[in-house]
Amino acid sequence: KPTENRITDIGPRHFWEFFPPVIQKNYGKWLYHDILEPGIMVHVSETGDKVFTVRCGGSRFMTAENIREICDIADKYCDGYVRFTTRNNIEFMVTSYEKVEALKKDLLSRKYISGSYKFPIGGTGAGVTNIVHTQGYIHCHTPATDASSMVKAIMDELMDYFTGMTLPAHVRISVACCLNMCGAVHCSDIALLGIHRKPPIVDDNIDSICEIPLAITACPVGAISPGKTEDGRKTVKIKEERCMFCGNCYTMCPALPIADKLGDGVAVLAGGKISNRISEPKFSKVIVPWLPNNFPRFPEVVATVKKIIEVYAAEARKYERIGDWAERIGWEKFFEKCELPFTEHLIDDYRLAYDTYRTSTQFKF
Amino acid sequence: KPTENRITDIGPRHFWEFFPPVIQKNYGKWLYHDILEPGIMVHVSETGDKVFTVRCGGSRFMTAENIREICDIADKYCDGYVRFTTRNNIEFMVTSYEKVEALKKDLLSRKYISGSYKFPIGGTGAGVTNIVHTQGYIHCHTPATDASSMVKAIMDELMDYFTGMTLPAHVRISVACCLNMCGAVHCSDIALLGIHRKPPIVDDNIDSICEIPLAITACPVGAISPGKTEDGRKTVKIKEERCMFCGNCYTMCPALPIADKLGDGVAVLAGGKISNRISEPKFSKVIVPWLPNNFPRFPEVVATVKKIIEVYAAEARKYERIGDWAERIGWEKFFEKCELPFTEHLIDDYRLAYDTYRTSTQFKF
Amino acid sequence: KHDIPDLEELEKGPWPSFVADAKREALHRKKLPKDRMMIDQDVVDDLLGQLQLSFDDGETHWKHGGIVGVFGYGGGVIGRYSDVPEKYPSVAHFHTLRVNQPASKFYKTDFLRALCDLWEFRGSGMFNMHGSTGDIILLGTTTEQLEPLFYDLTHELDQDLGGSGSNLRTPSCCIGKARCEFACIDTQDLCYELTTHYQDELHRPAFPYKFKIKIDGCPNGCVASLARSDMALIGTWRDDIRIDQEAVQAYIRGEIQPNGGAHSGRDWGKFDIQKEVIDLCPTGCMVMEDGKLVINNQECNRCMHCINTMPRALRPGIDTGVSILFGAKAPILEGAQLAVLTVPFMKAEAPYDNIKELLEKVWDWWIEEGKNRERLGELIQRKGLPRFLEVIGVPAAPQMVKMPRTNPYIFWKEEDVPGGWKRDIKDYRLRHKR
Amino acid sequence: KHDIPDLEELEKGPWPSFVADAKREALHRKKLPKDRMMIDQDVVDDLLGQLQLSFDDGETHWKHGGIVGVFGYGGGVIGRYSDVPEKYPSVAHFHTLRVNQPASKFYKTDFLRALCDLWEFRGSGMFNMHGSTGDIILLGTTTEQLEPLFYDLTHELDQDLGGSGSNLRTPSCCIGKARCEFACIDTQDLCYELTTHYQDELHRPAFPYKFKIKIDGCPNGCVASLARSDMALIGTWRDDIRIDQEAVQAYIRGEIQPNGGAHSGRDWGKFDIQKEVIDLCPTGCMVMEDGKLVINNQECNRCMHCINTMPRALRPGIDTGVSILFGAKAPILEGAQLAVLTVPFMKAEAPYDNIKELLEKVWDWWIEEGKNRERLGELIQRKGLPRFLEVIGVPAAPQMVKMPRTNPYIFWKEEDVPGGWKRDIKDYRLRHKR
Ligand code: SRM
Ligand code: SRM
Ligand code: SRM
Ligand code: SRM
Ligand code: SF4
Ligand code: SF4
Ligand code: SF4
Ligand code: SF4
Ligand code: SF4
Ligand code: SF4
Ligand code: SF4
Ligand code: SF4
Repeated sequence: KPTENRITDIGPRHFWEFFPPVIQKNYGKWLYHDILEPGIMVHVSETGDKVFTVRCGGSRFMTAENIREICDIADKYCDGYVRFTTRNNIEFMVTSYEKVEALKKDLLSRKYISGSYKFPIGGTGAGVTNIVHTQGYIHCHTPATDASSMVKAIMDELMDYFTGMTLPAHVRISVACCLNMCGAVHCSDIALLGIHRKPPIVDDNIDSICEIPLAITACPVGAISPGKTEDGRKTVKIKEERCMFCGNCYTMCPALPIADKLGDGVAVLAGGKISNRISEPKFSKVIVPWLPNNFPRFPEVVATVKKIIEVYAAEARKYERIGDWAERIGWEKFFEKCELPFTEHLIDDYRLAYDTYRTSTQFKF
Repeated sequence: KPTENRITDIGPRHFWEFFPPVIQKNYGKWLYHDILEPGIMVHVSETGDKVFTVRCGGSRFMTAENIREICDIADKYCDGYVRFTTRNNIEFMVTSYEKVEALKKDLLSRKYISGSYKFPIGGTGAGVTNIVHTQGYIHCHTPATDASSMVKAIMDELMDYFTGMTLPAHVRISVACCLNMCGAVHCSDIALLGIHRKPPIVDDNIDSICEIPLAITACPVGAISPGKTEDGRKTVKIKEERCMFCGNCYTMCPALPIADKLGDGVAVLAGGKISNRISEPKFSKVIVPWLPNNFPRFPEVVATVKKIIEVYAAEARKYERIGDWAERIGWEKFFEKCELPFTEHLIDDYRLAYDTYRTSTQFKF
Repeated sequence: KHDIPDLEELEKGPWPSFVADAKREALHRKKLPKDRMMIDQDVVDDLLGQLQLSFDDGETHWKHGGIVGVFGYGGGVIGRYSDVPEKYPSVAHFHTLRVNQPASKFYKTDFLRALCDLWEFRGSGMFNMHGSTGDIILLGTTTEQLEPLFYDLTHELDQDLGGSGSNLRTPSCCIGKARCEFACIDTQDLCYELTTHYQDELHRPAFPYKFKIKIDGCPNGCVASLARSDMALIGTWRDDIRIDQEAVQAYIRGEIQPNGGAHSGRDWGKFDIQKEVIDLCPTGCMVMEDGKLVINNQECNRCMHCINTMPRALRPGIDTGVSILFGAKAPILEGAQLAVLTVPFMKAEAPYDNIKELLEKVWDWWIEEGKNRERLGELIQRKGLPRFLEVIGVPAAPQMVKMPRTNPYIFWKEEDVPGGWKRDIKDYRLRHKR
Repeated sequence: KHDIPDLEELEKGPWPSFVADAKREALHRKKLPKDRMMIDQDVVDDLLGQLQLSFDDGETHWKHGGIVGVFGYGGGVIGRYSDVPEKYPSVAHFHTLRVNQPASKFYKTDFLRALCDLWEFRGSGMFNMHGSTGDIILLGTTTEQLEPLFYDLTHELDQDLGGSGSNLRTPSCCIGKARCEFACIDTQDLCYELTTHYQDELHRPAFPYKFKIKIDGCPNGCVASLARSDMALIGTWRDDIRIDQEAVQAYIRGEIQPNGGAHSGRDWGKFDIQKEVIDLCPTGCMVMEDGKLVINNQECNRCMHCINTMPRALRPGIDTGVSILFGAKAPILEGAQLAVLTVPFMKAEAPYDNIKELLEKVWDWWIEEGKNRERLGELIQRKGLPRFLEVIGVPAAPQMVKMPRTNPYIFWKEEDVPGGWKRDIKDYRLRHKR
């Protein structure tokens, strides 16, 4: 009887019990850090203690077997402690440099039979770290693209940037599979976003599947209105030319499916950031309105991401994030240099659009 | 019979016939200019010709007698030509420096018996030039303050800035007597704006005075709705807590007077600009939500304007407009340095408000 | 005539006093023979009196206008009546006329004198020189004088009225080539041409609301077109800034005052080209190389700063034209707007057919789609810039925005999407069970 | 089990392959005794199969969730059903559980192993480590397993679920003082305290929509609170940056790598403090004076750049606390929002009563005024920041805005205005004739 003897509202485990001794001892006492090589950091405490961190990339989709392997490594080198970062990397911490070498060797030796690394080391400093992403076709009902596969395809191509620190600044990439944007896609250096381009279909049986008034109010642009079917049952009508394909109606009502093989695809955004360093946090901007869902390797998406990073690497100044670089040179130059076409889709026409329009003669030819 | 022999649609006189010969001859050939002293410029043409301009302030409200006096001067020194600038200054042009001296002496010698100059010389370069303003109580039906008197009061105090070029950059002041903003108040270094603070009164006879549906749709925030008077006639109701005192209903319907002695007053805006020089054109910001209509000399308004200019003069960099300076130091420092209180009224809550909110931790204490 | 203590206070102080001026005119009118005045002699006194009363009450004493005008014109006259006519009878009717100023406001005195005489004869003798839109404003006359005034203006002064109401308003322009070395275009000519070409639009309201055109010769914006006109035409160039290296050196050596002496009222120290020009260039596209000033014109956004600072050394390019921006306006209703860059560059040569063609497309759309009292800028906001570009046939360019959109709410069209929008729920359900 | 050519393609390439991992798990499950698995053995195969089908169809094959969960909780479980259950029967039901991660995601392996065992026993054995909000995501089980899972989690692992639905979501935080020298506050402690203090809000939906809390130790924002949380708590300081002038010199001499070596993958030349730090400081508040680095802390906006670049020489101040920002969110419905600075500074010391008090005021208002599915940020936008400040009792400060309002549409209140709002049209008409 699982509902007997219930324990509820106990919250998560207390963080302190999961801290390795060196972290407990030096909590709040860290003085500085150094990145010894890509993926390997040392933090030095005022007590004189040091902690060495080896950061590994991972696909955050992960099986029990994988986690057990991580545990094996942690048991072997780290007294049974391990951590995950806010971008789904895995961090192994040791207290002496000697252990780092052994750990590193071990990690890099672990590969799948198909050849991919299990624990590539990197993701620190001025490079590309792990991609924050969402569920996609693996678990969600609203995606316009898949996430895990796209992430794999991109990271395979960007491996050198993950294992190197050769860029002008951090480049943070995120993937979200629909406009709900379960990753922080809206403030990423580069973001890939699944988007729909066809208005929802109305299921004949909508009246039995969901609350019609809820479906109607779900639409932020009022494109949905009540209607009647030929046989006189309640249904809804979609003003298709008003629809902006946000999918919120489908979120509220399963009788309005919106996904479509030919319609769905990927928008590319760029130039967002979160840190307050030098410039203020800012939104990513849509720079490619749509690329096809070319499963499983999304060559068009990968090429676009790569191109941006390469141009950025060549042109930006040290410490300059992608968005800061684009603003300095001007977005018109960004499109020129990245060889991206500019179309009307990229000009805002939503609620705060006016503030994005150029109201000066200051532009570059 | 004035409607006989009608001549219509002839437009204005052709500009060419009003150009002095030196202007005609050198049209499009000017090479450079120099401001010889405040209010006095020379423009040099590629033909070698020079034109000397003496710029005089004036109240743009002007009588026939005044214009005749201007004509006398123009006849005497300028072969009968004169011009007005886009900011209502008067420009006398001569072709030799000798004439400048005589003209200058003459102009400065002309005063009203009450002592004010008729033709103060100045308004060039990095100073304060004439105030662009509107009708106010002299001719308009919607003002929340008067314009001509306020301009006189301010310019009396800023005379040294008009006749000098001691500021870091241009300071352009504008006055508009209501939210219609018939001056370019919204993009001025300093702007004074008449504002109402009481919702309109509804005239009992509104149904006979204006079209009620028009009055209702006039309100941008939907504060007006249809109603009935006690004796059953059509009227309107005002949701007072929704009103933002824009006065548009009164513009559309005389039965909704909004002016009020205690409610009306002056908002001060600052930091706008129009030129594309260095920074983009930008809006002025409301920095004092309300000051009293203290006729005829508006001491509170004048003191605020002066304070801003003095702090600006002391602190800004060469070429830096007021808005650029405020942005460089941060608006929090602007308020601190200008000793202005910051109140909730200054935080935007209209349609594009969100873009003005700080979405970072970058601020100064 | 009236007791005007507050106004008399305004006679003091150095700045020209409109009260002192008005009093002089009042006096002058007293001396004028009655047959030289078709409206009340003491109109100036009464205006001052009513102004004092407005100060006392803290409220204006003008009533709503009512429709007055001249035959066949829908604008040019603003009706005005006093709400205290018993106290100030001579301003009981006090309509203004808007007289279309000559482009850039040069005058011959004979014209001005004739205008003064006419206006003293048929009106108050009081003016605004000039109104905010640019017109010569004749301040105050009676309804009966409107037609005769118009007759005299057109027949004797060869001069028309300007705009008011829901129509094209009097276009205006900066001084431009007449006396400014920065002018990239013929502002006066363009202004005159548009004004005369569109007389019908100017005089006969056919628009949803007012429409203003202003023309600046360069990005300095001396007629404020960017802030104050539904259509702003701003001179610019697309080739290279012309450099006279010798003059650059003269500036550096301190032989020429920077910025034409605009800052000479204060000691800013010796001119420092690095600090004052190169470092302030918003695009950072200038450097000194081997003692020569080098501009990377590809990166220049033509802000004018370097040219303003060293006018004898630097000049705009010679392949000139206009940037066209639409939709500036004051706050009513949706909030003030600056004009939106819509055509980054267009040549501007007489007879300006390309500009007229564009303008007419804009008007067509606005007339069709604009709501009553909706300014063009508000329509653009409501429909979105992409839609505006589409109807006027201008291709989208990154120059038109400060940044691309941040939201992913793209309004795709059916033709953008392979397979179209028509889908069958039955097909879908074949793949996906309910 | 299924033919998955596209997925097999994803086994190639250097980056860790989730397909390879999944296949390993599939194999492992085949070897597991049946009594060690309460759900289908080939759940992994079926998941991969359905994924391949989704690629083929270009459409997901998951249906809308439906309401599943554990007794007494309104969140923590996301229901999910396949729309092709006949093909992939073992993922016909495939619900996820959100397990509340420990603050900053340190683990002991015994905990992780126990979790793996439990999840392999009662679920698919597949995880997301971690979900975007921060939870450990257990990917896929059947409805029947939910209660037993919850029982085992709480009883054996001493571990609760996280949030989903219209409630408080699992708070999360950066690594902070555990291993970061920049941490101005105790991020883990604050995170844990808020999570446990608000268990009721976390498990029992009573809000208009979801509510997220994230805690960054400093303005670098490693947990992205500013972009992703309805309430962002960000560590900061209000005294002076601590400077070790000796270390500054060591950086200048090139003895210490700038930015902790973050740029060492490329030759950027010798470190130049002027170019790399002083000139990039957004407020320009640093200078070198007599070989000493001087910071005008009054002008510093604590952007972290100089500290990031020279961590051994510069440290945040010691009078620390939080800046609190509200209202970040993804685009649905009104567009994405960054969080709005609402409380520039507040101390953050256990038990954080000041923070809780503020948070509760915010919730009260949002619960009262928020529409269904209206995020706090949207409510703030709809009602305006001034109104928000008023209800939570925080005085307006210029720090809260990028700039003051540009429109003059001030919503005055009756008490602001002398004489009040009630006026009599008769009085008015005494002064002003109609
Ligand atoms: C481990 C982690 C925190 C955690 O709780 O897990 C972390 C750890 C550190 N961050 Fe971070 N950051 C982490 C996510 C972030 C994020 C969040 C994100 O990307 O989603 C940001 C905001 C990114 C953005 O602005 O878009 C972030 C922006 C920074 C910055 C500002 C960088 C900038 O140029 O704007 C610094 C400062 C620096 O790098 O010098 C920083 C600095 C650091 C330092 C140096 C702090 C320290 O002294 O230990 C740590 C190592 C940096 C490194 O990886 O090079 N961390 N850091 C996160 C690692 C993610 C990963 O696996 O790659
Ligand atoms: C005469 C006039 C044009 C006209 O058609 O009447 C004019 C004339 C000149 N302007 Fe202007 N500007 C005139 C109104 C404006 C305006 C409009 C306004 O203020 O409403 C602006 C935009 C102001 C703004 O940005 O808010 C304007 C922004 C400039 C600038 C940019 C200044 C800046 O720092 O942003 C320059 C460049 C400069 O001064 O070096 C300029 C430069 C000039 C030059 C130097 C052009 C030239 O080579 O002759 C002229 C003399 C400048 C002087 O007065 O110091 N003019 N100028 C206007 C005189 C108004 C007056 O009576 O004071
Ligand atoms: C006379 C003048 C002010 C002045 O003292 O110079 C003026 C006077 C009036 N304006 Fe204006 N506007 C005048 C230039 C402007 C300008 C400036 C400009 O044109 O550069 C603006 C701002 C730019 C713009 O158009 O947006 C301006 C924006 C308004 C507005 C608000 C329009 C808006 O879209 O926000 C109104 C309200 C309306 O149209 O109902 C308005 C309405 C009025 C009315 C007709 C009052 C009304 O509510 O109907 C005023 C008549 C006053 C009177 O009794 O004489 N006036 N008005 C200016 C015209 C003189 C001229 O022809 O030269
Ligand atoms: C699992 C997770 C994605 C992931 O792969 O990690 C997720 C998955 C879903 N999110 Fe999310 N969201 C997840 C983090 C986020 C985040 C990121 C964050 O929390 O930092 C965001 C953006 C931040 C925010 O809250 O604004 C996010 C913004 C949304 C939205 C849009 C909300 C908005 O106001 O714009 C929706 C739509 C909705 O609520 O109906 C949504 C809805 C959903 C639903 C429930 C789908 C739906 O339409 O109802 C997804 C269920 C997927 C599934 O089948 O498992 N999810 N969602 C993340 C939660 C894991 C965890 O607990 O750790
Ligand atoms: S982004 Fe959309 S499709 Fe992806 S997990 Fe979130 S809600 Fe689902
Ligand atoms: S997809 Fe969005 S815009 Fe289109 S009908 Fe649905 S809710 Fe409305
Ligand atoms: S600003 Fe207002 S009060 Fe002043 S003239 Fe224009 S409409 Fe009249
Ligand atoms: S003043 Fe403006 S907001 Fe107030 S009722 Fe009139 S139109 Fe509406
Ligand atoms: S706008 Fe340019 S061209 Fe026209 S007067 Fe001003 S500086 Fe000269
Ligand atoms: S015009 Fe402006 S942007 Fe161009 S070079 Fe000169 S200062 Fe730089
Ligand atoms: S947010 Fe600041 S305190 Fe937290 S991990 Fe990042 S750098 Fe350290
Ligand atoms: S923290 Fe940023 S603003 Fe402050 S001194 Fe350092 S670089 Fe300048």
